[in-house]
Amino acid sequence: MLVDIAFVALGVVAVLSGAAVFVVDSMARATYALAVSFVAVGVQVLFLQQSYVGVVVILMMVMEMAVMAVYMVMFMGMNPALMPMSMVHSNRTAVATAVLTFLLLAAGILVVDWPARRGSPPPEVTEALGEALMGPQMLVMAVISPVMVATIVAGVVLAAPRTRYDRFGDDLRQRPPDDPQPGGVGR
Amino acid sequence: MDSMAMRPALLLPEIVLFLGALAALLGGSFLPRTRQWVTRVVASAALVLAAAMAAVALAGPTAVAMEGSFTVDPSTGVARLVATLGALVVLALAADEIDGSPRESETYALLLLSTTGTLVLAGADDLLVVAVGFLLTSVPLYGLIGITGTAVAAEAAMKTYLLGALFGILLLSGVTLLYGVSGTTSYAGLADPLAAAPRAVVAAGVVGVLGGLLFKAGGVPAHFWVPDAAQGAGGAVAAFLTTVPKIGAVVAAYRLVGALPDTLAWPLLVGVLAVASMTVGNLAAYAQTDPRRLLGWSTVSQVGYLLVPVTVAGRSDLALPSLLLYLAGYTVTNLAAFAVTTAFPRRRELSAYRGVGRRYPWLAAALVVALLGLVGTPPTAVFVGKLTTTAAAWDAGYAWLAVLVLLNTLVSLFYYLRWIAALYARPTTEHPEDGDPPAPWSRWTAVVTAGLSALVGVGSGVLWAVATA
Amino acid sequence: MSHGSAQTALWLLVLLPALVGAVLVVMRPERVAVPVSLLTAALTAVLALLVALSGPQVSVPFMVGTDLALGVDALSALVVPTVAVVTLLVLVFSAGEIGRSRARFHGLMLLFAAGALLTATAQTLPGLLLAWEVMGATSFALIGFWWHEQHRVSAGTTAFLVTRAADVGLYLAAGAALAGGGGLALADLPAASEGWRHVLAAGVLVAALGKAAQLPFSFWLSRAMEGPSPVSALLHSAAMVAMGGYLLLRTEPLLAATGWAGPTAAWVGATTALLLGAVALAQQDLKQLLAASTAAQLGFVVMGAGLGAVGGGAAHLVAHASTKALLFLAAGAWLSALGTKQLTGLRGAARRWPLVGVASAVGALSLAGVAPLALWATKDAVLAVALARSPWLYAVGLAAAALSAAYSGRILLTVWARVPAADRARVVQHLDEEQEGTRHVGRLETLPLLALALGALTLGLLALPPVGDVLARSLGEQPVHPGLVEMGVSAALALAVLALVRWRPAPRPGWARHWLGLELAVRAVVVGPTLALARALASFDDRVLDRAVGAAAAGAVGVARRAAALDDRVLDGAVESGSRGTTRLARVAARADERGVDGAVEGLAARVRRLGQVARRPQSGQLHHYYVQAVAVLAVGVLLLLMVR
Amino acid sequence: MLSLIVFLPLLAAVGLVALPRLGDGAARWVWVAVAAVDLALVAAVWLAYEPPGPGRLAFEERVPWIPGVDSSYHVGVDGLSLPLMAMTAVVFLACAVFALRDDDRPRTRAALFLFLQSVSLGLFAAADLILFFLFFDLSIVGMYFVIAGWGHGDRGRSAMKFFLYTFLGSLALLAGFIGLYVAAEPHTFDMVELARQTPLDGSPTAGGLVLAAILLGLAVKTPTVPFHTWLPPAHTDAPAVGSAVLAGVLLKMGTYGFVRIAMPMLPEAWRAWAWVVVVVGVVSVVYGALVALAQTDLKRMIAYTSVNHMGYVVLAVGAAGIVAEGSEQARSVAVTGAVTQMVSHGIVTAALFLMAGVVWDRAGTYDLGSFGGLAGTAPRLATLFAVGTFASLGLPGLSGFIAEFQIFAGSIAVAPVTAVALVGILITAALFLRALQRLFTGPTRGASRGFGDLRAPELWAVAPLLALSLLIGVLPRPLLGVVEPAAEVVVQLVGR
Amino acid sequence: MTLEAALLISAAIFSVGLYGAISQQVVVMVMMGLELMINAVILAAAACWWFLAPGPTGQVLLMVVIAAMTLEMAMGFAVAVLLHRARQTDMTDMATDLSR
Repeated sequence: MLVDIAFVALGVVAVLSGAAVFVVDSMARATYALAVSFVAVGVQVLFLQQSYVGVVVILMMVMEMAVMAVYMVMFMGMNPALMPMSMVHSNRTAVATAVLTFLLLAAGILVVDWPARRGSPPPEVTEALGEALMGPQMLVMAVISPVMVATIVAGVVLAAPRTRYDRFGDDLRQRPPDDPQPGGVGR
Repeated sequence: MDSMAMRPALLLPEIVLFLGALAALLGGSFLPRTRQWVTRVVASAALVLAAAMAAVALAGPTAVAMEGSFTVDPSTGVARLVATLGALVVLALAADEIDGSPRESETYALLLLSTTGTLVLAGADDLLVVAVGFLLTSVPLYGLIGITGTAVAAEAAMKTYLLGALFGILLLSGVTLLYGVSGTTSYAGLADPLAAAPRAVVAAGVVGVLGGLLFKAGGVPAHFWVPDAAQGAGGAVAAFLTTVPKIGAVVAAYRLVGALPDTLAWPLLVGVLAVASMTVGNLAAYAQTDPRRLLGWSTVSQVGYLLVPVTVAGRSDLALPSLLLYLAGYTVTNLAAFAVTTAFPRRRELSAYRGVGRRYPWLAAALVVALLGLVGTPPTAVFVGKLTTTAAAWDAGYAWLAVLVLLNTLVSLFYYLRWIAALYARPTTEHPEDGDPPAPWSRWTAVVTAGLSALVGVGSGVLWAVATA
Repeated sequence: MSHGSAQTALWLLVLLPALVGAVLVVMRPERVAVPVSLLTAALTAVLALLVALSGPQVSVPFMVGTDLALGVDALSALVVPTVAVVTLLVLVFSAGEIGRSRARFHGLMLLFAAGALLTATAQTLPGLLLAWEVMGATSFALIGFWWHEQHRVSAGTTAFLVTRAADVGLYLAAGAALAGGGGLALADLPAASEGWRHVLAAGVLVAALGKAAQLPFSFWLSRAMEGPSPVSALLHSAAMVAMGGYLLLRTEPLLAATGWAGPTAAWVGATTALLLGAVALAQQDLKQLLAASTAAQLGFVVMGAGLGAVGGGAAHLVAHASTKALLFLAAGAWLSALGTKQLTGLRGAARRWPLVGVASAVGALSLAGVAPLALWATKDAVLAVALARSPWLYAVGLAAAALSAAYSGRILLTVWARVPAADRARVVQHLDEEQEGTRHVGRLETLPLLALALGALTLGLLALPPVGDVLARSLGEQPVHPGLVEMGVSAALALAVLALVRWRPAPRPGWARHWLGLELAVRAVVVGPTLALARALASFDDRVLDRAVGAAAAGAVGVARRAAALDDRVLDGAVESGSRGTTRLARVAARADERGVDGAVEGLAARVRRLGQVARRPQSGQLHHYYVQAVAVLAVGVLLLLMVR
Repeated sequence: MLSLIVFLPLLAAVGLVALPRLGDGAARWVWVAVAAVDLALVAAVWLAYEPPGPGRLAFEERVPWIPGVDSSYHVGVDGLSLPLMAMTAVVFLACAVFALRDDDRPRTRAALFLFLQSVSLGLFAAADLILFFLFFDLSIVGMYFVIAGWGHGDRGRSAMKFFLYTFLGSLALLAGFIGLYVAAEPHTFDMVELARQTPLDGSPTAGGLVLAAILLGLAVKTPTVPFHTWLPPAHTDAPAVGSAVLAGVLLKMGTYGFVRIAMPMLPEAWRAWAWVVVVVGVVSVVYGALVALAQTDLKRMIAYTSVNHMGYVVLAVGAAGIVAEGSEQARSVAVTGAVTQMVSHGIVTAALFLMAGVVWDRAGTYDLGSFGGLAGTAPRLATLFAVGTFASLGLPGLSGFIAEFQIFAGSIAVAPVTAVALVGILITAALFLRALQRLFTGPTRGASRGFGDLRAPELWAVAPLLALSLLIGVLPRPLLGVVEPAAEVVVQLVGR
Repeated sequence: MTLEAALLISAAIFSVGLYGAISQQVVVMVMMGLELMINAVILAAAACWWFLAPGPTGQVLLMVVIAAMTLEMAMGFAVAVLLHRARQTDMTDMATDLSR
């Protein structure tokens, strides 16, 4: 019972903090609200016996939100992150869409005759995950790795304005590199 | 045959491509800017090798790898061949456009990674593999689109990314729902539990997954990024993103609907989306003045045609071979059209093509073949594809779909003809770039691919035999 | 003469003039044209006599399962030499008369003669129709021979179109013959099944009446007088017009087999003879007079065919050919010499060139029906049968005969008149009004006249007992001898009318002066409305039909707008009331309709462009619009899957 | 043999394109030579031809193409296709000769026309629906470039209209083909097999719909009222040789489809809808003639007479579907007439359009009112034009008569009401005579002054065509002997 | 703790995220909306695993979802930076050169 109450309470927290993301008046606060929402869900996942995944979610989101906050301040030069602001369009449509979506989903969730549970959770959840990753689902994880490579490459390509040829010259022989601000190890 | 074995050797083409991407990436970082063509050679070699392996695998029997999550059958084989060869053609186009650009090797790496994703999608026999395949195809695309760093490229990348993210989430939601009610993600075990599961959940899940695949394919309602990306990205990249990822997505969609139970009217849904795609694409293409944007819209409509055999999957023997044939024909034809635009990178208005017919008859002829091919004029490959897909639709009792395909073909004629008409119109003096000679690699690529598109049509019997093997 | 050579002769009879004519027309060898043409015509005449004597049959496979069969039987044995000889004589005359474009003229004349000869010998319907229309086409070319003058060409056009309108009957007949099962050979036509036989007869009748310038088609003959005189002499007396009568004679069994076609033909013939006689009487222009007279005389032939008096009809045909060719040639001779064909201007012309005058007098007397000249006997042969059949018909025929005596008398009196000094100025005033007169009639022109006069003098024998009986028997009918009383009555009537005319000039009925107003009527009733209809349809074609496609597209635009309206609603999140939507749809449809009417078929492209604008509206460039649309479409997709099982 | 005939021009075209060194003059002569050789080959086939009998083709060749849908490269001839192939070869040779003096990009044009020749011959030889469609569509493409590239006036627009309109037709046709394919068991696109199976017999609705699609496609190409509106602008703005090919050869593709596809493969539906076809035919005949009568533009006028002439064909094939006891002979006569009309119209109209091209070349206008007395300045043109018009209006002794006589005799015998269409021959006569009169007679005036008569290439292009028409008109047996057995087979197939 | 409760919460989070994705102008804020949606998917996946099919595949699914979230966000930042650099804007509305 207590577990139920806690679970629902966490859910309410997750929803409300999620909503807060778009209500609070600065980006930094929005970031934190999002983090709260994630943490709440992460705890819920823990409730659902997925300790490993739950922890991963929590840790990852805290880190990510920290990055995001820094990013807000650093890259968005005008520094809107700390200033109250509202940048919203088509608010009515958005509200309508969201509400409709929710009603549709909720109706479905409540009306559907959910099937009974198939099987029972393995005794060692995390171990089972590991075995699945090394077994039937190996391909999935194997593909995730090129995706990560791709993300790194693509992210750098998009984000970095300067290439190695800007730094080291067309033949990569220019030393020291031509950087706008000197830095790095040993400088 | 032991279906529960790993057999990673069956995934050799994908592995080769991934390794090729890494090699290109690493090699590029040690090469002077003007000698990055070496990485192009490396990438080409990887593609050729992968194609060869795919061909070998195609000759072999159908097999499943990675404990049933990946199938190597004729569909995979044809998709692998077409995708790798298509990517090879894109590399040829890139030889003009980005030769010596600072991001050249990264571009090749991303191209190869995305191609790998397409192959994964094409062979995926498991919802989770579809999900990761989706990611692997999409993520490099965002990078490729924005790689030139221009304002329009940035905008196109932003839109593609945001749409991709949304549809990725929908895809994952769909997978979650389907997994929830069936307890598995493997196609092999999906049909029976789904037939017994609550229809609403299955419907929502299928729509989610299908939505994701439609994003990759560029069909309605996830088509918004296609014309933007085609216009905003570089020529070679535009050629790539309107062609290669589709191959995997459409084949994946075909596999997906094959695993669905008959309790759901999914053929109707796919059919309606197909019609929506072809109609919206054709109508919207009508008034375009930028050739690449026009081609972008045209691919939206082509996806509509490609979805026709998906609609009738399992209901007509013609469905699968016609799909593969259409894919092959479409790929080569669309690449030919894009090759012409990369041959004239500065002609970004249809009117700028005035007089090309007289000055560069071969290139103009290639474009004519490509455009008429896209219309579906015999004997080009797309015609055979369109014919057989239409026949398949009719054969399966979807005569209305066949009729709509033909009607849409008529509408499409308008805008393709506008371009052709411009080619042979008298040149005007207002376009100073008229003096630009066409880029050599693109030029020959255009001619070769256009010829190939006719050849594939004429030799479609052979391809058909392969596809039905 | 062997069988084979007779057959060759029959082929040559048609092919020789045709080939030579074609060569002359195409190659235009002006220098040798006349000798070649005369030689050909002479050879043709010889061949005609040969085949008339030997009566060969030939055929080659043609079409519709029938042959192109040629044959000479008694009837054609009579007609073929007539045509060939008259052709020769007319060409001889033309050698003197026609000075320019001789090759073309002689070539066309020979082509025409070939057509006429083929008509006369044709044994099957396709072959007949072939020859029939070739005659029509060459007549167009010959009437409009002097093409520098538009009115002559349009006269040719009129002649061709009117006769072709009647020819439609032969096409109809061909269909009927095919359906009737009797076959397309002329001899087999009566064997057609009951219903089709009537159609067949009607078709043949119409075609023949058209060619023979019977009512109501007569007016084309008036216009045809724009052509050169030798053309009139051949086409409008001996050959083409006569072929109309000939066709009816040839298909007499068919007419008889229907029960109604024969009497109809007889009455049409009689009426034409009467009314066109009156028309002839009213003419002031010699050629017009002769033309009307031709139609009237052919009326007797048609009457004969309708009554089953083939022998009499054929004899009248031949005799009339000779007589009328003579008169036309005389008129032509005077026209080229004096430059006029008005009777007033021709007063006393016969006295100036007595040889021509005498010959023409013989012709006119024959035409008047004076005994014992040709037309007297032949006409009576027809009238005798008429009397046996119906006194009314006989009465009409007799009245017509009286009219022919009256107009012949006018000709005679005019050309032989002594012109008083007081009137001389009025006569001279007419000279050279038509063309520059040569004041000369050469020997080439005179000789044919004399030959033809001989015919006009003697051909009556064909209808009189010894020869006439042979002819009748060879045609397979019982010889009918007009009673002496009747012959006497008709001869007396002719003389009386002549005397009357001498004593008191014949009246010139005003109502008949313009050929009964037939041409005007046709122009008003047929030509005008057709042209108006054609113009109306042409503008319909340009303005409406061409744009209908666009209108269809407009409908699609309406649908698309409706779809777009739905789209807007999704975007705005507002729900419009159903009634508003309906009125909006109606408005859209109305607008589309307007566009459909004023657009062009090319507007299809414009409309698709408009549709394209609709289709591109969702592509707003605003990402959040995309999101809403995508989610909405997918939600609809889910609902679709749920709704449809 | 047939493949050689079909692809020889295409090979030559590729050669012309691939060898830009070849001068313009050489290109022209290559065109003439290839067209002549092709004609000789067709003549050889004609000489060796024996009627193959029902359900068969002569000179058959068959290679699998797309075995999956049972479509093959299947060619063959019979009495319906052989005359049309011969006519096609003749018309293209005439065009080649005609263009000898024309120096507007001759190399490309020669290649384009050789391509068109291949396509046209291929269409008539095709015995597979997809192959047929392939050539059908390519003919549109080729003609589009001819009009857009070498036309005059508002050519771009006319060409576009032509393309769109006829492409619509071709798509309808394709829909019909697919319908036939799907209905056949086993599925096939083979014409011979489909004619044997008649897959849609017994399902009137489906049969009717498929027939409607096929008829729509063919009606647009033919064209019949009310689908003809692309024709006048296309002709008016096309070059002379283009018009000649368009009217002479391409229009026949539509009418040929009636006898080759619609009638044998859908006999039941054809019989059911024969009256509709007859009505369309009659309306086309009368309407086409009347609208032509009102034209003041020479080329538009000839174009509309094509509507009229094709109307006769439609009328005849429609009548052939009205099956009654004992009407086989009449229906076969009608079909024979229809095929003869296709050949005759091809030859004659090509000649007329070539001469219209001469008029444009000299005077730069087609307006009948601008001329007068041309017979004085251009006697050769006058003679040949007169012969052409007479041939066109169906004067006996020329090919048009043979065709029209049979069409009328057969149709009237089957359906007497078709006699209404006889008005057509009258109006055609009127309009052609009016045109002759306005162009050639009267005093020489306006654009007729200084008008140069036919030059040798023009003469040698036009005169043989008309001579051929004359030959058919006088000696129709060689042609009819080939057509008649095939027509009987068609009638028999429709009657089953 | 029932499936329905968990899914309802998930649906609520999803809807909030959707609202954000649609209504926000700034790219990063749109991304936050998307993250919330992924958050909802995580919860749904966990719930489905626990209540419906507690097999190992479900956990892998969760892993994939988390990985996807991370990767997508990384790309998102890169795209935002690019947009900012190329167009001096971080708002989706201000990048509408490509339309129609």
